[in-house]
Amino acid sequence: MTQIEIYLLAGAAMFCIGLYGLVVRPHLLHKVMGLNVMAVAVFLVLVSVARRVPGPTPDALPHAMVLTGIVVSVAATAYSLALIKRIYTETGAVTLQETDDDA
Amino acid sequence: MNSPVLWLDILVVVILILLSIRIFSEASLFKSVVLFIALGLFVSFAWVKLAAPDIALTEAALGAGVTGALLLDTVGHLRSRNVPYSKHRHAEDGTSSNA
Amino acid sequence: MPEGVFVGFAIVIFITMLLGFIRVERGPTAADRMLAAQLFGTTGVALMLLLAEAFQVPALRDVALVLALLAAVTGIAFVKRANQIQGSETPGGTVS
Amino acid sequence: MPNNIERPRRAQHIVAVGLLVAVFVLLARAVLYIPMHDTGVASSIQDNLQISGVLNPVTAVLLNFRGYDTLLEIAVLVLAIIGVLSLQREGMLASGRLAPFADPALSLLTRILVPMMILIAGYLLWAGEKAPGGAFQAGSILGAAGVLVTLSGHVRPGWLSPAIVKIIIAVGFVVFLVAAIIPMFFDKNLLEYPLHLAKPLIILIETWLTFSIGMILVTMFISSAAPITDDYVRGDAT
Repeated sequence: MTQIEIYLLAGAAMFCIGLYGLVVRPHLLHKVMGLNVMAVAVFLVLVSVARRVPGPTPDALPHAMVLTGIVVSVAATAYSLALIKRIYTETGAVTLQETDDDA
Repeated sequence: MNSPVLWLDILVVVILILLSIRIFSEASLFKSVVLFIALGLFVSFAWVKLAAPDIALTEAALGAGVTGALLLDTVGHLRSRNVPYSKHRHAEDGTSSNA
Repeated sequence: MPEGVFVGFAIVIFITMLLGFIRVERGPTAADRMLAAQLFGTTGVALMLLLAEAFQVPALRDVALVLALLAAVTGIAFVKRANQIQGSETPGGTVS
Repeated sequence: MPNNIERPRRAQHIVAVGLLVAVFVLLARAVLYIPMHDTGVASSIQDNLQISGVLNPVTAVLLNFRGYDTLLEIAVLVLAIIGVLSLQREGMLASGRLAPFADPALSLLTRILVPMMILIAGYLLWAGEKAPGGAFQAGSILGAAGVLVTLSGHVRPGWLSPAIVKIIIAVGFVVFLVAAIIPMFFDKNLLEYPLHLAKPLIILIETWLTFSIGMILVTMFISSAAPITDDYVRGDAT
């Protein structure tokens, strides 16, 4: 198993774990963290693919894309967190389940 | 193949996966957030191992600084339930929260 | 040869870092868990510096610098936000 | 505490985990089938590095070869901050007064850390031309410095009015957009900088981007962390 394959498989696994957090866990903060873990997984795959070129310096194009992606995912996280706080102050709920008033 | 460098890779990857499982198997919200902050740190080691110091730098700055602060602030906000605005502000002063 | 030495040290430091997870898991207070996360940050500085030597990547010293400066921000955010507000809700002033 | 949320029912849970394992198997197959041959992109970046104006390939890709990606990324950041601000009451940015400056230890820490953060941000911006670094890293550190100042309870200085905050938020995008469009008036493509101006243009854009990104991150923190007003607490009595 090469180094690239290790990280590629880790990316696939973390993507599924993040998806679990996004789909299964009801709390909105868990869903935001799930999205972030999925983003990290995608970045892992992209950066491992950047190492496929021969030589010590990897491909700079995926690196630039991941850099862009990290900043955008932080912006999306900040906006989601602001939305969660607004939902909480308006309704007192921290989930999207309608029956779960007491959350 | 069995070089110590590859062992470091395997160690990092195992920790990343275990950490992400723990984040979502955890009942306590605060614990999840702490584990998520830890994940940000360990991911920056993965970037180092993948020869991407640019990304490690960004991850260290954003993960350790801004995202952690935002998440912790949200946890604090979600805990501050039924605290009226005036008390809310006093609690933040730390001056008259017992009044 | 020197590379192997640095990588060996890096693995040892990495394992000591993992001991911090005991505190994260067992708590008992939120401050214990948060301090363990801070420990990852400070140990991470040492690890980054070792890896900078091991792989001959000077840029990792910048990463260590940034980590050292910014690890404090999360800790302060915890003290001022996540912990403080909770203190007005439960008398113990701690979250678990 | 909002943690006593009912866990999903056991059968549903098992089905969900089973599906996710299936997704993992498919994804693992997919990622292992990614072709591992050299596509030539990396070498063409290396070959054209001397005409990009900078020596760090990542910076060259971000601000020159694929500048439109970065331009749109800044647009996304500006949109996100508009979204965050629109979730606040009007004037929330103006009433950014926070708790008085009380804690001496935090005061000392802030006084030591913030100047160093600004210094490091400047250094990373400068280093980004030939080493890892650049506007995003420098901007993140400026943003973290602003978060630190906010958390330590400093009141926003008087000259930093909401209008000026909004101008700083927008200035990076505007400068980048102008620099991107001007070549089109000289029969060139979007973002096709003249060769001899590439380096000063990139440094100019990056400098303004640093300020913008820093201000965007701080404002995201301040405006979503601003104390809630009295009439916000209504409906909280469940």
